[in-house]
Amino acid sequence: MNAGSTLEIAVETSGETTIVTPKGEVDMARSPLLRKSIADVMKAKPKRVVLDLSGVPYMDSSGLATMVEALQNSRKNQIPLLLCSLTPRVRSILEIARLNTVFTLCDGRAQALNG
Amino acid sequence: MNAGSTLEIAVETSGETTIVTPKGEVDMARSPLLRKSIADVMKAKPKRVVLDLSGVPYMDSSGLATMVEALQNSRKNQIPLLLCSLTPRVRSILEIARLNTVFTLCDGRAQALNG
Amino acid sequence: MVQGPRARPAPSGLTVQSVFHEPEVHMQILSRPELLAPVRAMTNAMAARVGLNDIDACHLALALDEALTNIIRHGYDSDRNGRIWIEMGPLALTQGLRIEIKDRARSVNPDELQGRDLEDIRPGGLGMHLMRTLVDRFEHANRPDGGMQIVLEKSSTPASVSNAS
Amino acid sequence: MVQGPRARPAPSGLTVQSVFHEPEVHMQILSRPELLAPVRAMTNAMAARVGLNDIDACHLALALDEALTNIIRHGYDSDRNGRIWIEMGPLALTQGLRIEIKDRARSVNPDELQGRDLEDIRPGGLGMHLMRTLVDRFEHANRPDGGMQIVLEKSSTPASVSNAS
Ligand SMILES: Nc1ncnc2c1ncn2[C@@H]1O[C@H](COP(=O)(O)OP(=O)(O)O)[C@@H](O)[C@H]1O
Ligand SMILES: Nc1ncnc2c1ncn2[C@@H]1O[C@H](COP(=O)(O)OP(=O)(O)O)[C@@H](O)[C@H]1O
Repeated sequence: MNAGSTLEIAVETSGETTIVTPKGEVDMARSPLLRKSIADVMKAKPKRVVLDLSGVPYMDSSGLATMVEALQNSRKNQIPLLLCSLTPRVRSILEIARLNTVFTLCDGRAQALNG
Repeated sequence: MNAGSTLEIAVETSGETTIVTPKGEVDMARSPLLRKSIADVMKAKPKRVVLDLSGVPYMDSSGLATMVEALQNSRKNQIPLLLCSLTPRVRSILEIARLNTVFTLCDGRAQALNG
Repeated sequence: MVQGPRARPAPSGLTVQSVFHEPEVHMQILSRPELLAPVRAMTNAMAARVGLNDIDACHLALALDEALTNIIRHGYDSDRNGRIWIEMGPLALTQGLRIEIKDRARSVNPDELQGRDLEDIRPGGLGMHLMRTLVDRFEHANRPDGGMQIVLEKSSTPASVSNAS
Repeated sequence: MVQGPRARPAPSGLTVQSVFHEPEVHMQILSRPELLAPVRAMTNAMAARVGLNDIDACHLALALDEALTNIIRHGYDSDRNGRIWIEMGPLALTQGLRIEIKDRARSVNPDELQGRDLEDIRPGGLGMHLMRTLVDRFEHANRPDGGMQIVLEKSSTPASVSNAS
């Protein structure tokens, strides 16, 4: 565990898809790390980006803003962005922010990779 | 979840053994519940009692005291008491209190039931 | 010897203590993003203590987080040594938690606090909308002595309702 | 209208603020066992924030728990409206956390605070032993103005040591 931050982000590739898997709560102190990870991934122009949220038990508006920014980036660069494996808490937060219909949500990672 | 208390205790029987499985952190506010559960179980004079601690991520000295009391009760009534499936945190607390050699510890539930 | 930040008494509030709630915890934290996680952990456990379910607890903790984030960013302009006072305690008439937040940052015209239109999909401006939506009672006021005061209250929703989605 | 318990300024301590630590969080809680879990959750998150591993964080939270339990039971005789002040902040010279606890309960002769001999296997008397063993620095004193003051400090142990057992 690195001092002060308990968000860890794994990046892997599966075929032409890049999968970003943050692990930890995403708040104002941690969202810059997620923002940078996604921006770096987009820069490499993969065919598709999947954000696996199974390890994210909590997200605040700075986390939501990070994902909205990623979506705008993905549209501009025509790289589809999919979110998968949302925990019930994060799903409920997305719904309250009315962003659940803005993003492409998949139940599991397999569905996101085939979708 | 019942208001104010987040310790839940399951009691089951397997053959002539009674298994007590608390789930939650055991502190001063919650140990009386555990104490009562174990005392009730002992009163029924089972052949053996197993305390499955897999769902206990934390225990303070009132929890330790509850288990020491249970051990004394078990010796008096000649009902063997076994602890199984300790989490690393609770194991470390038992070691610091030097109670790890006082109790009979088993790795898993299967071992406790056969031991 | 350098003097570290000392605790100062909380500014007096606009509301008086009442029979309807009882503060059990008073905190003073510095305006640092790294302290959001510890406060959130405390809030979740306080919410569980009064009987809120996991999702309700998370929503209340999120509302508090948004309030603190705004105070840190907009109120104190990311100065790491601003003081924020937080008070928590059970409501007396329902299973619920009340949180009061005070700062000594620059106060702002409540009209500026609208947040953005939700149809306008862009980062930012979500915080105010979330705060208003996540709790049962949301109050936001400037104190006569300077600084702001925010009240958040959330009561337990029946399991059948909160588990519906 | 009934007046609820109000926050009072923390009693002044025996030590002055120093360059070696910086309090980031000041709390006042009521002497209630149900508040141990919220304080523990906060302590664990503060410990993670300064870089303590999971086991070290748990041990520091346990030491604080034992101190609070003793104050609630012995200091305030289980009165639910006693006040306890807790201050937390990072140590400046190592990755670690310092916690200071104060009460206004009856103070006690330090010789009474020995706890029991570990060879004597019986419930009770473990708290003092745990507190002393779990942290790197443990101080316990009566304040001249009445009440007690406890200091707990724990620094990060290298992964190789703390994962050994
Ligand atoms: N505590 C505060 N102090 C000063 N201004 C604030 C405060 N909270 C909110 N504001 C103002 O209200 C606006 C909307 O806030 P919010 O909905 O949280 O979105 P965001 O913070 O992302 O801009 C902010 O941009 C800011 O101008
Ligand atoms: N804060 C306190 N105020 C008064 N007496 C205390 C306090 N803390 C400890 N003591 C005394 O020290 C004794 C040993 O404490 P401890 O080791 O925690 O065991 P226990 O609380 O189980 O008796 C207590 O029984 C009590 O007499």
